[in-house]
Amino acid sequence: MKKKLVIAASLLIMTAFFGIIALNLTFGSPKMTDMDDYFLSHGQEQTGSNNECTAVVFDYRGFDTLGESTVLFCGIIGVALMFRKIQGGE
Amino acid sequence: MRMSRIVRTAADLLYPAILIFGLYIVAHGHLTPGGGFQGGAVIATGGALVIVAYSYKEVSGWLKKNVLTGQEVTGLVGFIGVGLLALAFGQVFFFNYLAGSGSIFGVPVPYGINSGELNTAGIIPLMNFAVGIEVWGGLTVVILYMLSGLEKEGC
Amino acid sequence: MLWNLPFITVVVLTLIGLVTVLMKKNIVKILLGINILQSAANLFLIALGYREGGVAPIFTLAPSELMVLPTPQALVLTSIVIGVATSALVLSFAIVLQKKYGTVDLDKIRRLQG
Amino acid sequence: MTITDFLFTNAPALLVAIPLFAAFICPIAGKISSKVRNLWVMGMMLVTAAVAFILAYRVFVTGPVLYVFGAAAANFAIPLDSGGIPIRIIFTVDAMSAFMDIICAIVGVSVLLYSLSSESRNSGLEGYYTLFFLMIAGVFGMVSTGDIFNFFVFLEILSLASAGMIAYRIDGGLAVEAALKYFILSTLGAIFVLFAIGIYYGQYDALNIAMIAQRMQFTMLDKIALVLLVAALAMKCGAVPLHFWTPDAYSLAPSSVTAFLVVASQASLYGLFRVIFTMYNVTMNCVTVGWIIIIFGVLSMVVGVTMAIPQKDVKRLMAYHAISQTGYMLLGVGVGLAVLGNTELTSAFGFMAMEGGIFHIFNHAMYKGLLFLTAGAIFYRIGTRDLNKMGGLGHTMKYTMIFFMIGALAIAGIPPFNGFASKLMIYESVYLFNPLLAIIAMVVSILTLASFVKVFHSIFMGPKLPEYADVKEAPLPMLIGMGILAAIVILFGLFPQPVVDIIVAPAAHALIDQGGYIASVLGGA
Amino acid sequence: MDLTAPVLTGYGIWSPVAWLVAFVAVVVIVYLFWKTGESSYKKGTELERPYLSGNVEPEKGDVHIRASHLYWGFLQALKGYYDVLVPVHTGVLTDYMIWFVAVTAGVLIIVGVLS
Repeated sequence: MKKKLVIAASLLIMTAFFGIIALNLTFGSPKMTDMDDYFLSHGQEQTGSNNECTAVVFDYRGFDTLGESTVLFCGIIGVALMFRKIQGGE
Repeated sequence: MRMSRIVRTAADLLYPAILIFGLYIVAHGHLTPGGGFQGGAVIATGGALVIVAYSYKEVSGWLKKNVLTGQEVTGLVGFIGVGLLALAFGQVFFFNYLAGSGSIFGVPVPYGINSGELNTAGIIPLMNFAVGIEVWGGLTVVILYMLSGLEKEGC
Repeated sequence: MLWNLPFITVVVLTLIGLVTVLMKKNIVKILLGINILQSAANLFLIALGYREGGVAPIFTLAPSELMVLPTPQALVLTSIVIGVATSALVLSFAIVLQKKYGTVDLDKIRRLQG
Repeated sequence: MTITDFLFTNAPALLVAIPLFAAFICPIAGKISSKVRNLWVMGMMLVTAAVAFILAYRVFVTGPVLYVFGAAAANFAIPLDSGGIPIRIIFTVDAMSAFMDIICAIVGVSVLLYSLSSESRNSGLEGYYTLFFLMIAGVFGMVSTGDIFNFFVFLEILSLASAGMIAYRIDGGLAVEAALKYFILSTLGAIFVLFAIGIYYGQYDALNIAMIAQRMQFTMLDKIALVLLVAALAMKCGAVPLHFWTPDAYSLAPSSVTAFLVVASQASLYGLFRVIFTMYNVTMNCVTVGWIIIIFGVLSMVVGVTMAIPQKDVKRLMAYHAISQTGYMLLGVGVGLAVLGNTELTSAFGFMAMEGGIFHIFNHAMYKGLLFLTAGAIFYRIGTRDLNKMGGLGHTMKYTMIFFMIGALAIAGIPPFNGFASKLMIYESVYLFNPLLAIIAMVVSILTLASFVKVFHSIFMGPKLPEYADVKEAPLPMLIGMGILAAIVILFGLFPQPVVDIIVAPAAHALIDQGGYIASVLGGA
Repeated sequence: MDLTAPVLTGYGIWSPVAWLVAFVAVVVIVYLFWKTGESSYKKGTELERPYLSGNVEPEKGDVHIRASHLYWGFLQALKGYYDVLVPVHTGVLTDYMIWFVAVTAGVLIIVGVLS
């Protein structure tokens, strides 16, 4: 019962603060757009890609994408370890 | 447990179509919505369809885990290799050394709205292919591993 | 109020996800709650990048030059793939635990305590 | 371009690229033969450590090093036509990052050497080494990056790799339970981090830490983002009352992994300090946040050590001590943060407290790694972690006993080992801030000593037990791995002042100096 | 660079080398005192065996004090504290997540409202 009360209180607080986030931002008109405007205006000449998303994913933030493939690799190796055949040992 | 003949035939017929569609998404990643991840995931869905239609035992005869792991590693090594190649040219890691160079994928792109030219964008299509290969192998092998885990239990 | 509807949706999704994560006891259901939370975060990022009347940031035969911001879409792509890897790992943990403990109920998976 | 120039320029990229490449090749190398795989992992680890030391040398000699991925030149942070904003992912390696790099490199080498023989009996070894390299890459990426989203990506790499490693001994199922607890909690934390990133992006349209720091206005949204980041990273570094995953994960992971998990937790601690000091610094209410960190620290110290005393599992006991020692770091740096707005107090004792806390990170990684490795050596030989079943091992495992003694004396803060130097710095500077906190810290240190006396007695003392009559000394590679760490513990204990002067003080200064960090990226703006 | 320079701790100094010299000096003095004692200990006699009021000496394995018997008094003295603290570590993941979210909410209140 006490646990439920704690859950309710903390959820209430979290929701209230997330609500503050939601009300402080306006949908449809970002406050600042200088970095993205740079991508849109220079992406084509710098990377030669028509798709600016791909330009951001693979060129401007290509290192993130390497990390992201690595995360997938991590997950797969982890799954493989889970279902390996155990031979003796500990 | 294998599914009925209708499902298996449909899977057989659909698999090449899914493969082609996925490869199309990978190849046109720099022109249209999509890219390596999305295309690779589409192809892996085709693999999942085949695995669901046939039984795990049958499928594990054609799809070897080692081969798929090798494919995944090939994709990743290709990805990081394309990036590291820039270091060999005296450039910075992940520098787009092919864009606008005139060689493969190096045709200068017309600015503004255009109808798209496949042979552009430098290393981006190469990386798209590498990631596509990796995701294709990786997601398929995950399904196979999970099925092998369930198989031992007998469900 | 209505113009902020995507952000309000984010709040609602976060609440649903947190309730699922905190109240449910089944590992798979908790994973679903986490996926809902991840979707909330992804929706939040995507909604931040929307510009009134913008089109997708792809120049191939684009209908207009006014485009939405491309960065959030790249971030969300990364975040989705991370979510896939997370789900795969948690599901395989659940399978192994089902085999070893015979249950996926968190109240019974408590051999480590104190 | 000579090879030295090449290395000097590209060291930040190679620092992450080499472990990643090694990890990608590892599954294939494991298929060929185990000898090839062992050679491959050891060679790659040594190369990585060499690159880390080269980078650290460059940073400590010439100041912060930038690496801009995909730009025309490595230090070309801001394109000319962008109007003064960084657009690419930038690695910003300042003195604090280099400090963490050194820790990770040293512990990585000794742990890998150790695991060559400690894990040799197990299956799935190519997965083990792959995940180990991914953990190393994750730590290096986290501590080097200057981009908040990149930080999140490496955080996720680290938590997935750690979860896979914790679950490595699947046969009992206990390890999987521990991994599940760790992984779900850290995923929840990662989602909070993602929300915080979204808040920064939505307000400032920037992902670079220096850019966010420059545009920081500390609105209500920034406060929320701060809290989300602090909670998530404090959970990842194991501060009480968010520490619950720590004993489970530390005690069930293979010992070599546990020694590295300590470093992984400290990478999260680094993230916490980076967020507080570099992104916010004096724009926020330093006293409130500083006291929150201090309270986390004091709770960690007290609860960690008191929970350690009744434990019967040797690694679980050490895990609680790890929590308790994390408290010292949080206390030292928290005191430094609480007086950050006041220049007079900062120069009187705040800076000293931060130096103590940061020096303690280094010392903790060394002696706690050493202790976990000795626990692993004992487990390797007798096959149990239960203290009640142990006894009399001092007769047969003499070198392990000596290494354990060095580690135990260092963690308890007995002179002349390195733990004493950093703890003394924390005690005396914290005493000037608030005497009560210093007294709590000393009492905790005494309890730590008491607890390790118990462990030492029940493992090594007493007559030779009949069931362990034919136990042998640990194999040579394990002894070498422990020896490296023990040598550093003694060396840094005997000569603390050069260490403080050369690497600790610049690191503490790099944390406090927000303007310098921003200027190094944005160019004196 | 002076390797043996003392660390300034803000309140005092700490010089390990000076400490080590003093330590060795004390050890030497103690050794000298110990040396002057009478050495009447004879090997291979009754002196080697423990005197247990004439009882038979137990097996070596039985006299080893196991870990759970150490600090029994300490744990007993702090029983109230441990009765609260140990049950908090329930081992149920849900409780841990509740702690996490609740602490986040608490810190949100402290930072967001009170400061």
